Amino acid sequence: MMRMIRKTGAVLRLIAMFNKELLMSSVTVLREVLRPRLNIRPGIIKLDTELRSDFEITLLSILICLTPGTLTLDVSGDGKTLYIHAMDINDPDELAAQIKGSFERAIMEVTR
Amino acid sequence: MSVIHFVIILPFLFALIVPIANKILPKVHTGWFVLPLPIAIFVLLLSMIPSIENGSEISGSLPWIPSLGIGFDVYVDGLSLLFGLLIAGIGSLVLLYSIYYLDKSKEKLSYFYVYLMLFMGAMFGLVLSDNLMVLYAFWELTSISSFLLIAFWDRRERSRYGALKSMVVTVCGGLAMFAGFALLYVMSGTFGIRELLETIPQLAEHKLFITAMLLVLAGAFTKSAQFPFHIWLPDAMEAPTPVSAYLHSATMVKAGIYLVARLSPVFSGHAVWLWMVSGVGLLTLIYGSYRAIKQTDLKALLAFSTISQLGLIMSLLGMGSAAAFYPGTSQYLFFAKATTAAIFHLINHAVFKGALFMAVGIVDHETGTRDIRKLGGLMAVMPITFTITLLGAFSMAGIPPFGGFLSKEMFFTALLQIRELSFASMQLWGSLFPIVAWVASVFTFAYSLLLVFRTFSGKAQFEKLEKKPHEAPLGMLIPPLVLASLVVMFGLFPNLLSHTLIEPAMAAIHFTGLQPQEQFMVSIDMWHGWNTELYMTIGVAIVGTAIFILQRRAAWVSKPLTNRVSLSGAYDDGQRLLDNVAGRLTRLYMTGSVRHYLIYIFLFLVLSLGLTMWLEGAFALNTEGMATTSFYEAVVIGALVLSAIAVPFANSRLMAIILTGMAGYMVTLFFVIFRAPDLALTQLIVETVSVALFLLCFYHLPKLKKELVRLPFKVWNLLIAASVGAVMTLIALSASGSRKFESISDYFIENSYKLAGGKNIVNVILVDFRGFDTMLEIVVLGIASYGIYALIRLKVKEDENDRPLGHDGMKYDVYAGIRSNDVILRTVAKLVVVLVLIYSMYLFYMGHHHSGGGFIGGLMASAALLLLAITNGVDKIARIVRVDFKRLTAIGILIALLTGTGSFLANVPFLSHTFGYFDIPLLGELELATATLFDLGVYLTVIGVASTILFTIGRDK
Amino acid sequence: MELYMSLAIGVLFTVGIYLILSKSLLRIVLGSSFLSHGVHLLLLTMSRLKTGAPPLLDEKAEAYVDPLPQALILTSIVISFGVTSFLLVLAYKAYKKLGTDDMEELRGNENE
Amino acid sequence: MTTTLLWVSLILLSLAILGALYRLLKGPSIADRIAALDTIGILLLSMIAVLGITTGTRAYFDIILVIGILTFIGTTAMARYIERGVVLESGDDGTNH
Amino acid sequence: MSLEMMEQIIEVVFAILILLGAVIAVISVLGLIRLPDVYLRSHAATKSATLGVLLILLGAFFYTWFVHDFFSIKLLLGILFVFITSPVAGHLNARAAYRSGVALWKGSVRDDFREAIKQERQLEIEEIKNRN
Amino acid sequence: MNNLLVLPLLVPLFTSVLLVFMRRSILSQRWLSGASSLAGVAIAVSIVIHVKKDGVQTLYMSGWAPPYGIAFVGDMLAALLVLATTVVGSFIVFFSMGSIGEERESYFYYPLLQFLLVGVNGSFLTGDIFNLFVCFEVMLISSYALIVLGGTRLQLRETLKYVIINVVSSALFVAAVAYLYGVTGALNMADLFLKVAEAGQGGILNVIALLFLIVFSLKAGLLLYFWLPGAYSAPPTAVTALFGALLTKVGVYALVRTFTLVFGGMPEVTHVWIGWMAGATMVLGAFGALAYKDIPRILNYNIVISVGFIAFGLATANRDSLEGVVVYLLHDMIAKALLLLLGGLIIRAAGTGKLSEMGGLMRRNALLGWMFFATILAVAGIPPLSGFAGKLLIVRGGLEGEHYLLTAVSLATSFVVLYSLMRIFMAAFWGDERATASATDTRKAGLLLPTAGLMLIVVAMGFGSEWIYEFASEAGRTLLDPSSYVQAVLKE
Ligand code: NA
Ligand code: NA
Repeated sequence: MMRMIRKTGAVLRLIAMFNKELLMSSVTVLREVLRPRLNIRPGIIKLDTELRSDFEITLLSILICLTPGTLTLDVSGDGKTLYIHAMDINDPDELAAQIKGSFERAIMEVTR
Repeated sequence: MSVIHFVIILPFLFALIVPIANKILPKVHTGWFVLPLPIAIFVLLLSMIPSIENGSEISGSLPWIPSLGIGFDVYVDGLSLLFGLLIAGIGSLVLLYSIYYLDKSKEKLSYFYVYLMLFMGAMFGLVLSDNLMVLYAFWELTSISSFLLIAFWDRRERSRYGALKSMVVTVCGGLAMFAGFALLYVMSGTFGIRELLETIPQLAEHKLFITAMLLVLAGAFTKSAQFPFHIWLPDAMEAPTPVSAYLHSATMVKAGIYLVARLSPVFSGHAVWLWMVSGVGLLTLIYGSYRAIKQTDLKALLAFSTISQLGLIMSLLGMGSAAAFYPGTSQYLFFAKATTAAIFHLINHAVFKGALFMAVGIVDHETGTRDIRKLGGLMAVMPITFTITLLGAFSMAGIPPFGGFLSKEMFFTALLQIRELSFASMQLWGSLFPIVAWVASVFTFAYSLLLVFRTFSGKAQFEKLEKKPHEAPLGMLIPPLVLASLVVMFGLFPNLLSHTLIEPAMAAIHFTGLQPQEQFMVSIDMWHGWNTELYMTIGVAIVGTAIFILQRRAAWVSKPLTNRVSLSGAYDDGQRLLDNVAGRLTRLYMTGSVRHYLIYIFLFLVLSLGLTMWLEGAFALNTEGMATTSFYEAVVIGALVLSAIAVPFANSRLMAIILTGMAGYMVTLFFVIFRAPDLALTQLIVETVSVALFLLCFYHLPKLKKELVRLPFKVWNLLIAASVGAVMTLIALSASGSRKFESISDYFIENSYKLAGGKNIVNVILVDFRGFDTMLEIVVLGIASYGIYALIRLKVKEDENDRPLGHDGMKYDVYAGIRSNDVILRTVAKLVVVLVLIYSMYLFYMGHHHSGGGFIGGLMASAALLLLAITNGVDKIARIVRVDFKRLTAIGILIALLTGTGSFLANVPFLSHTFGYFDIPLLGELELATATLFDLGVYLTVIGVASTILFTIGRDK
Repeated sequence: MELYMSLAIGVLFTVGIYLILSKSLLRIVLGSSFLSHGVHLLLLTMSRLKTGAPPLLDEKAEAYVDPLPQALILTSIVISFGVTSFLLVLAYKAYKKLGTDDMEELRGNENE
Repeated sequence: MTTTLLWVSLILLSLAILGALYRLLKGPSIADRIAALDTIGILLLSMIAVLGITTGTRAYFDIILVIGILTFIGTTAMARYIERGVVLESGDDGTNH
Repeated sequence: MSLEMMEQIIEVVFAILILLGAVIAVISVLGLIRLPDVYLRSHAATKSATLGVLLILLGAFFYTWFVHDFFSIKLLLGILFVFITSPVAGHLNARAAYRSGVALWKGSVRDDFREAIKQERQLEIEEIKNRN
Repeated sequence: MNNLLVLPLLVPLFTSVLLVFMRRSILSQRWLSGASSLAGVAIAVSIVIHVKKDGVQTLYMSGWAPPYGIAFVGDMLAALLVLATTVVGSFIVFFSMGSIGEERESYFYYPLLQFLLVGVNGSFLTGDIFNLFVCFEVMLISSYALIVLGGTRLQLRETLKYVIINVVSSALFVAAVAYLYGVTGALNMADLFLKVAEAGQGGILNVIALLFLIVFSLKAGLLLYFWLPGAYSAPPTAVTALFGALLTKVGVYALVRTFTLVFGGMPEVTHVWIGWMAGATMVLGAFGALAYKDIPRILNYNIVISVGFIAFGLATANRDSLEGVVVYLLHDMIAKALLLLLGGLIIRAAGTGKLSEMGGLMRRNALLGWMFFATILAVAGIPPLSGFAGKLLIVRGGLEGEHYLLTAVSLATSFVVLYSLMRIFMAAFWGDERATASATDTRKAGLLLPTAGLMLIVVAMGFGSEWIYEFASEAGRTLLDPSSYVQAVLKE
């Protein structure tokens, strides 16, 4: 029972966080698009994930994709690494850490 | 059915029996089986003479196609009796002759006698018919049996050539005659010959009278080898000699004469008839006789002689028709004498020419050649044959006291008389007739002498021959001997025939113009005193002998007048030309290019529709009552047009496919805008599945070449495409502007739920109101899937070298994605597939009331399967989903069918549906409509079809 | 609306026929798709583009559009789908066996 | 008011479709075109939702779902095509190992 | 405030929601047009699929719920479905682009993927060699 | 209500579906196909008898009366054509058993053949213009599959052309239906008759009529026959015979039906076009028959010629000529099937279709030779065989209608028919014996019996012309005056 409640909480947290990310980065991307001169630094970064099951990886990828500004480009053959195309990279490591810290954590809370 | 019918039918029966008899008794010469038949018929016909002589007719009828005015009606009058006797009489003699002429061990005799019996029956039918169409039937049959007989030795090129030529000419004439008969029917309302003769008065008034006459004459002239249609007869001499004697001199070629005589009462009295018949006859007479002199082959000589003699008879019939200008007067009999001459000469010719052919056949048979340049001096070794030839030839030359002399005298008389005719410009041109005829008679005299003396007298040169010549066996000599004796008899006792045959025949030809109580009294006398005719004959003899003597020395006599113009050559050239023109023309437009064919079709469409539109003033633009256009709709139209126009510019396959898909989506949007949700759904799914199919089928093709074509090619294509588009638009505008009726849609709206129990009207129409359409439409899908399956799987061995036409074959690129990780797709797809499958069932089930239905549901399910296949590979799917989709299709169709078939038991119309609310245990109240069951069939079929197609292609290596 | 639709239909026919007249099999097959689009819109246009509710009785509208042409179009769409699929596979097979997708190379009048 | 707003939305969406069509035609890569087509599908779906409101027709909501499904399948198929050159593979699964 | 007014206001609110979605859609299509490479354009494209469509469909959902008094499960399902599939589609397409050799925009600052692909290729070549 | 009318379509449909399940057992496929074909004949006979006794029969599908539902209408013309179809179909089924080969037999040959019959019979029986389209499609898609079945290079190539042309013509068909619906709002043909008459056929309706003319002419091979010679030379003999006998006739039937019923009102526009097209078809067809020296093409151009001839009868449209059209159609279905089967046998026997490479077959297979010879005569309309009565009626009608030029052309081309076919006969059966290495023995009962059966029918039809005419004239009456048809359908 407790577990159920905990899970539900985790799911709700995930959704809330996602919505926040969605709105915020949407605004960012839309601003970039509307700017007369492009001022972006795109690129592909590597993200080593601790998630293992197909479902987890898929969920993470989808969330990354849904969030404006990032796009899951591929998953390595062993499923341990995600390659992410990002629209504006200030610091690649920071970006990776941010994703890990937010989405990956939240997902793990839901699935484990 | 009468005895006359038997006369006609028996030969055909014999034709059937001959092969059997031949099998049973192979040792007996087949000729013996059939010989009794003509003899019996001859006797039978002879026995009819007395009653015919008394002016009565024997007739019988047998209905065939009475509604079309065609009956197998037969009758015997003087004319047909005369011909019948000829056919039976000469037929008997020829048959006897052929038994000795044709070697049992070397020839396929059963074929020969079958053909001959066919011919004989046809000939009897021709002269005994009382119905023009039946006459026509037998007429063609004589041509055909002649065709077969000429080609009896079919390995010979010349035989085949001659056979075809004779058929071409005579069948063409036959067709003209057929048209003429049809015209006569249109004018008179009957095909009955005797009935026709009764309608004569009003016939001549008809505007098509002359046309009909000329058409009938075309038939007569071709059959009777009149100039310029005579060309087939010399080549027909490739036939075995009995055939030449029988068909090509005595009987078949006289069919034209018969026809002219038979229809003379209809047409005579008309200037065109008079001129055509007598003019063409005379022309033929002189041409044939002139050409005969030039021949070195005995049979060719006889052929031209036959042509010439037929011309003579023809011209006499023509001159006899002048009598019709004086019906009911004494002049009538005066001119009718020409007809008497014609009949008399017809008999004479049959007799002497038959004898001559047989004699020549004997010469050929015994010496192995018919070339007079190799022959000579046969008199000593073949005295009987010589005698026969001499008698026949003298009769032909018109030397007294033979029959030929008498008929020629009568001929001269007719020629001199015709000048007295005050009609038809005869007074002006009639004087030419005797001159022409006299010249021709000279030639005739000359070639008759040639025939006899070149062959039988002079220096013997047996060393040039293949065999050592000797007299023929008795059986072969008897028939010509009989004929030769007839030659003598008819000369000495001409009136032997007068009352028995000639008078009745005259009566048949000239039955209208006589004065009351008057009848033909034919009396032929040997001596008329020293009249013009006799002087003419003496002249003929003198000049003719001179030519005979000159013939060896003076080249101008023996060489053709000119080498350049030859009618037979013209036939060959014409045939070649026709083949050439046909070939050139056909190959010109039948290029094998589908593009060309389409261009013809579209051009025709644009021209015909455009022209009609213009002529009919059909264009009407009536914007009243049209729906308004909002801005976004205009934008959507723009998007559709844009994506459509972009396709031809696409430079990759995928691009072209994508743009087409795009246009499809825009069409979907239109369906939404115009409130057709079911359509939109269907279009969407179909479009997507189609795109998938396109990708499936075209993945291995080389890069789409930019169409390397000249500009004109494109411009031309564009021009045609645009004009078709323009025409379609114009019609659309005019049609929507000129709607005159309300559609029947209100009925569907009112009754869809009330009577058919469904709220989705489109679906109700599909499964109920027009459920039959739908049933067939799933059949179409099913067939397509079976076709595709067979197309891909079945590989029949071909004998040709099985290598592709083209250039580069298939290229497989190494793609970079072979090893990529599909974890995301696979995970999501599992969910999606389950969702979509459930949704598809929902769509299917709700279809009767909401949008959806069997199709949409089925297609949706197939889309799910497609996704599954994309993500997991085809083979795996095949392992998991153990369904034979081809059978699923069949099951679907079967279900749809069976819901309809219940109607047979309930005795209601096919596919009638019922619906109702049933209380089903556990499920509670449930609406159950048989229409839903029908739709289930549709649903399953669609899944089966789509899956069959996808997986068949997907698994093709 | 009918006016513009008629024009659009004309364009669809033009494009369809233009494509069908080209050499490449793929273009020809695509052309047939355009032809059927044109024809289907024509059926719709000919039924009068009057406004009314979709022919679903649940919509409880005063007037409905003419449902009959919709049923006809549906039938026609399905049939063209079957035929196009067949044509497509035929083209595929022909290419595999004959080694060309150029209709002009497939005249072959003379070698028979 | 509402009507105007909805009509403006419709116009905006149809313009967006035109824009996407531009990308579809322009390319340059095939992936660009696929993306454009995918976008068009989504826009179409949105537009139909709006149309459903303006015409008061629920029947269109089915179309929305179906477009959603099909856009996905279509994009998947095409992406698979440019990545691997085939849409359906005969191997046991997509990875072809 | 009368009930009628309330209703009207609600109507307008949802209509504005829809309009907002449409505006976002237009902007993201602008991105689809403007942005320099396929990957960036994919970012923009995903936007109309997420925020834009979310707003429009939600607007439509509520609109039918409150105005037409009809709770459409299908619309909700539709939203859910688009949310699940659209990112996957974007991912597949971008990956396909990369693997079929579409270059990154020259202004890109980093590419971690190139190395991985190279290794994958190497592996493949070795495998083929071993097989022979 | 008369469910009997749908049986000519249901029986083959059931059969074909069941045959799908029997794919592996060729023997049972043969049995079922044969039995069902014979059942089809029996049904067709009983329909003819019904129609003869009780007049035009109708069946309202699903019980919806026209103009709302689809009506099947069995008038005498339809009934007779269905009978001819089932007869030809049966003989070809039996011929196929001995000739088509197990490979094709196990890949849906028999089901496809039955499906084709479904489409053909449906086309004859339906009284709904859109349903006619659907039936056409059933027939066409089966024909696509049959023509390419086996997938030889020639088949693939020619099928492509055939399909492309037919796709275009199908599109035009639907467009024509759309236009017609736009103006009249009707689909049922009897209803259309009334509405077109009421609206007055001038103007746009004539344009639409012409579009229908083009569509059906494409199917019939009237002037727009370019696809035909190639397509029909690709598949095995049995299939070619089936097509030559049935498919073009369906197009001809559609022409006859629409231009006597729906668009019969303005012959001075429509029928003039038909007349010109008929003349051009006969002439060009005749040229084609003379142009080639190989059997398939000569025979195929002969198909074209006869289409032109029948269309000539339609263009004349008086009593004689319309009766002639019916009689000739019946004859041509049977006789063309026979001709094409025999042509195929000759090719087998000689191992080649080229006239220059064959000869002397008479000494190897005389029965074949004589059957071919007699068939030539029948096809050329020589009495007393089957082609004569129809030819006479059409010619007589043409003369009555004062179409002298066309009559002349038709007679001239009927000569070309005889001539071109006789050339085959002479080349194949006469002369020295010659054949290529791939020649096979054709003296097999499985091949000769079905052809001999058809031969007997051709002969019997000729001698029994009166009997046939009795039925055909009734069909002709309906064509001349469609009121009985319309009354039967609309029950007014
Ligand atoms: Na339907
Ligand atoms: Na349908």
